[in-house]
Amino acid sequence: MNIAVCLKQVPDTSEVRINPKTNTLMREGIPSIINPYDVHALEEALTIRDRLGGRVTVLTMGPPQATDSLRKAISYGADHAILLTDRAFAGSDTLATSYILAGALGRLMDREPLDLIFCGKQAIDGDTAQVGPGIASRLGWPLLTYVTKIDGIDPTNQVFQVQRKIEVGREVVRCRLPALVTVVKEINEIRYAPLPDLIRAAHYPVEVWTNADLGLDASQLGLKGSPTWVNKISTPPMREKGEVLAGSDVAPAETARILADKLIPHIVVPNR
Amino acid sequence: MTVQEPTQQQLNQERWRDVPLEFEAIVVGAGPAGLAAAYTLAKGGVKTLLIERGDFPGSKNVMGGILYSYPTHQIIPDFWKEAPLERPIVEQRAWLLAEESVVSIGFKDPGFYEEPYNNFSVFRSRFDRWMANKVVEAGATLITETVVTDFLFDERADRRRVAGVVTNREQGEIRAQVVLICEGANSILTQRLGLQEDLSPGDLAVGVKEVIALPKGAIEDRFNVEKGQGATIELIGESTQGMFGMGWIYTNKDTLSIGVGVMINQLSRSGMNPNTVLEKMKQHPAVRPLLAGGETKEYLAKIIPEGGYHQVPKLYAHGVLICGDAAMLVNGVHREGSNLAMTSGKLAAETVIEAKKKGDFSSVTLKAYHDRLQDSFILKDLKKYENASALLQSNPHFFTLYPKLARYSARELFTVDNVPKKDKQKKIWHEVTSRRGIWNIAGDMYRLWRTLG
Amino acid sequence: MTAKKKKSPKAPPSAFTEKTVPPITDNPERSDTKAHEQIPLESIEAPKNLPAHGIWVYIEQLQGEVAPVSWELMGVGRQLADKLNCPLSGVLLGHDIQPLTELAFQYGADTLYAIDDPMLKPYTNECHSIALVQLCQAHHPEILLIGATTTGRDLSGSVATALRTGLTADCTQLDVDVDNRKLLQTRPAFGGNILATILCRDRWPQMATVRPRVFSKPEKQPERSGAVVWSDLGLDPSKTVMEVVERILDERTEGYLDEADIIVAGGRGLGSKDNFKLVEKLAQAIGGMIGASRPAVESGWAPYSHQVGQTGLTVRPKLYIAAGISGAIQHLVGMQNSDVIVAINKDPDAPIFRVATYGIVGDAATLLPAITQELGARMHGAPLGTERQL
Amino acid sequence: MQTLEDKLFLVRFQPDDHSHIHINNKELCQHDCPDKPCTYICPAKVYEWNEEVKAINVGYEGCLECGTCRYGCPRDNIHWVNPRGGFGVMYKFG
Repeated sequence: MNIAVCLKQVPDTSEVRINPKTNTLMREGIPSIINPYDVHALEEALTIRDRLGGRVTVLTMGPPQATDSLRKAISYGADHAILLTDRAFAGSDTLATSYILAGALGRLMDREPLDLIFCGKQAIDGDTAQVGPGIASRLGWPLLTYVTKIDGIDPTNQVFQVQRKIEVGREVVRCRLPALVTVVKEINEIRYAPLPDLIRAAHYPVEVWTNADLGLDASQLGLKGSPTWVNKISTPPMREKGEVLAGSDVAPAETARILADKLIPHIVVPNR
Repeated sequence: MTVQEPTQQQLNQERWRDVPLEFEAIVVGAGPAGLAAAYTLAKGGVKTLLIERGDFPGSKNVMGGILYSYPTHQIIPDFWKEAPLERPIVEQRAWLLAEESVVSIGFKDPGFYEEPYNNFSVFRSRFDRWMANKVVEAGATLITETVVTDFLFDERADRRRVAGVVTNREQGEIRAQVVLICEGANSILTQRLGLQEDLSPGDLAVGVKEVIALPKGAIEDRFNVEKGQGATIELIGESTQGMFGMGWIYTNKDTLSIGVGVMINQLSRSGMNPNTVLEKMKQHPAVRPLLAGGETKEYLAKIIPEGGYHQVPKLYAHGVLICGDAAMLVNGVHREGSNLAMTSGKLAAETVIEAKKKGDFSSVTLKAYHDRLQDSFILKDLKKYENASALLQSNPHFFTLYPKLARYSARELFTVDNVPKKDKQKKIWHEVTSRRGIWNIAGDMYRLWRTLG
Repeated sequence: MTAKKKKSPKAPPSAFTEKTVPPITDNPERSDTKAHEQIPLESIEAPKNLPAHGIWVYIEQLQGEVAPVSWELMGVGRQLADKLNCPLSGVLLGHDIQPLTELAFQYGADTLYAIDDPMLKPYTNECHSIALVQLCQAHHPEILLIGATTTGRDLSGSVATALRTGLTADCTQLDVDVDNRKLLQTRPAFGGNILATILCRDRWPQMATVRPRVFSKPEKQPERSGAVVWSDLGLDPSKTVMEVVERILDERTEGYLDEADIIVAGGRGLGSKDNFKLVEKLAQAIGGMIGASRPAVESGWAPYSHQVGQTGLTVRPKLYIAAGISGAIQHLVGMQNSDVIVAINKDPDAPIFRVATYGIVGDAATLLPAITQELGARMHGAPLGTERQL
Repeated sequence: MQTLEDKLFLVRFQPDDHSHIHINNKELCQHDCPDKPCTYICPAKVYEWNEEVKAINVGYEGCLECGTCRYGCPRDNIHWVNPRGGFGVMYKFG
């Protein structure tokens, strides 16, 4: 089983806080990390490789600093890492990004066949969940999103079975290989990598591909190839100062009534 | 599954085929000592592995915030041309705080704003990350997120030699000819080797610090420096609520580093939280205006080895050397630590380079590290102040009474009230000697001079 | 390496089972075809220069039940259509969907585009994306709105890429610029700390997904009706590569805490494991899930999988009720982005009140039963504007 | 005055799912340590006396990893090790 994993290096948005005193966005020193969902995608790929053999190749599109994330992926145990970097790629939206990644995966497949491509379900900075489906669509591969478990893989007959999360529960889907899978965090627990993989990562020569290597249509890259653009940025309304409700545990029923008046507009039946 | 599964071990073996699991030197900890050591080793052609427990080098590192230029320049020449620095310091002040007042002395020299500079305010997290890149460029191998938990030993008939380290990861043993312990003030490994006896709370201070953001212009106005220049203030007396310790305020580019360190044993007795001590210092009338309108960005804590010369552990054994805070190399009187750490790392590395030439990493060869430290300013300075800590700790009036007397004296002298200056001097002298006997004061001064002079 | 640290509680072991995967049942010839040769999306030309017209809303249905978000979108779609002076249409894909068609008109559609085909019976990305792409190519909608459910997000990414158009996910506000007929798509970004308004240029349809309950559901108008435009799927069943084997419906309480809309969480201030049950009762009464602070989990009152905070999950529900939780920083970072926070605590200085929308100073153990009764009675006594779908 | 809570809110932590701090002997805290200095000397107030269970609660997630408790515990009753590599406090400034 040869598996590719698409990673994104993202700012750790969980570290973005609103300073409670000044109500300002705290952005200092926010580190770049591998998109957390992508780490689970990598873990799943590594698990399959460890069971069935083959190679795991990680790819990312980004500035040269994104090498850090690829090296980190190597330290988890990935076999090979490729950085897609080119000024022409900068400013790509999800449509252009999926074009570039699909192009790179196509080039990788010239070198070695791929059975599976793994992505995280979405990136925590954009939360779009579009690049995985976009790559599948571009490659013409079947797409399985929100996968919570891989039930089994039959490499001989090129079939595998997964469980995927849907709004009302989960569904079991059987699908032909090759396929593209996006995963949720519940799918696995991330390994604590053995030391030799960390040492290997320290000096690992990440392969770098530019558009000269990929030969993609320039009009479909970067800002030019991106139909969506951000027209305006605003800050969401600040949380209003809390309101202390009258009443207390001396008169629980009365307090409950006051609270219910406030809450009923917010309580809705789960949307399927 | 219908396919033949290669075992995971086979796959790993394949992947790890070219991974080196043996080094000539292992440096534990990417702080100032470890980075200086690893850099010097790598430059000296020693195959070096640097192991850091944080996410990146610097992520666990804390200091007051001053980096001395000369010792850093000794390791990485002209570092100021590319390192992430805050402000070159042109003025250093000392403040003696009493309840509401301050007696201030200072030294300002614009010459410090020129190469090679004297010192800089820095953030360890950023500086160390930069320096770690230099270490890697120099050829060392850096791994992060890995804790060294123990040592490997070679047991021979006559001796026990450190032969590598054990980490908390699978397959986590790595061998080396020599291990440099640069683990910092929490000297767990040093104690594990039995080189450091258990320290007492009287040997260590706890320092807490805040980084407070202010506009650049406000910093320059409030500290009376030119654009881009920096100033430091060390605060004693009321700043530590009468405890043995010191406060500090350093100017960064667009933040201030403000902190206070007090001895752990005194803090224990006081019943106070270190943050409370810091908050009280921040509220002092002399300090408060400097911080007004600022926004706190980070809160940090670290212990500072204050044991001085007497608490310096055995610095070497077969296959192992101790550097920096782990070796108690802090000059409490002059608030120096990182420069001692870096220089000790460098000297340790130089010792290892020589040992490699000799092919002997036994304590006989490694003792040269101790001798180098002895010949350097590091142990000379620590020796000079060997009794300072004990003196100051056993004489709390240095932190309580004398600041008050200084305030009283200064207030008398500076108050214009038509009292003849001669009378004022008499009055001051009378007040001072009534609060602490003349012979006691003389004794204090003599001991202080003997200890610090 | 943050990802590994924020790991999900009680995740199943990584390894998949050893069982051999049975072949995809109804399709014996499949074994010598390559999957990526099967799906014709790539061959589809984007309708770049054709005049696009009309607003479409994708009507998501599962086993004959329509996702409420579809009707919510019909409501906002109506407003946008009126502004742009264009028709509002629904798109309905599935099998035996005839009974649903009139609902689309009753909720505001002028036209309904529909494909009824056995291959569309269970949702699969494969067939539904082809179906939707075909309809878009045939009728050129100007704007296509899809609910940001798991299905909607699965579908929209494939369709937008196939049509080579822009897609904005998880919008929380929608408007149109009447002059240049642009859809103004506003969505949270950067962990919800900023709002970005996104436009799509020179490509159609302008596609957006919208989170459920951002817009309210319009009133049903039983008298409304309209024309259904039926199309054929025209796919060869033997060429599909995906098959839904089984669908397992969850009880709501066993869902994903980090995606729950309502969380009732308890802390050590409840005093005992028995009192923690009051939290469970309230959660049950209002259709929420149970959360817990670390001390409550450590005391064994709730399993670790329900722990909210730095060492547990980060949650962002519409409503978070914190009962007997003081609000240590470890807990606050895990729930501070909830839309509405109710804090019940004896200590008026508890930090939880700093992030609370509504604070009640009092004993949670005393107050919870009253709140459960009051909210339970009101919710089940009167409809809340949304039918229960399960 | 800025509270300690406010300040700790600014610090970046990546807590492990198990504590790196352990109290060796709870009895000692209860019976032989009237002052319980750990509850105030810790710069992050990680230690808190819980009167109900008569034991120290350790909020290890907020540990700044200074080590004050290691040396400040008068009964030498705190077993403190470095958190697992990659976990614990991560300073932005340092």
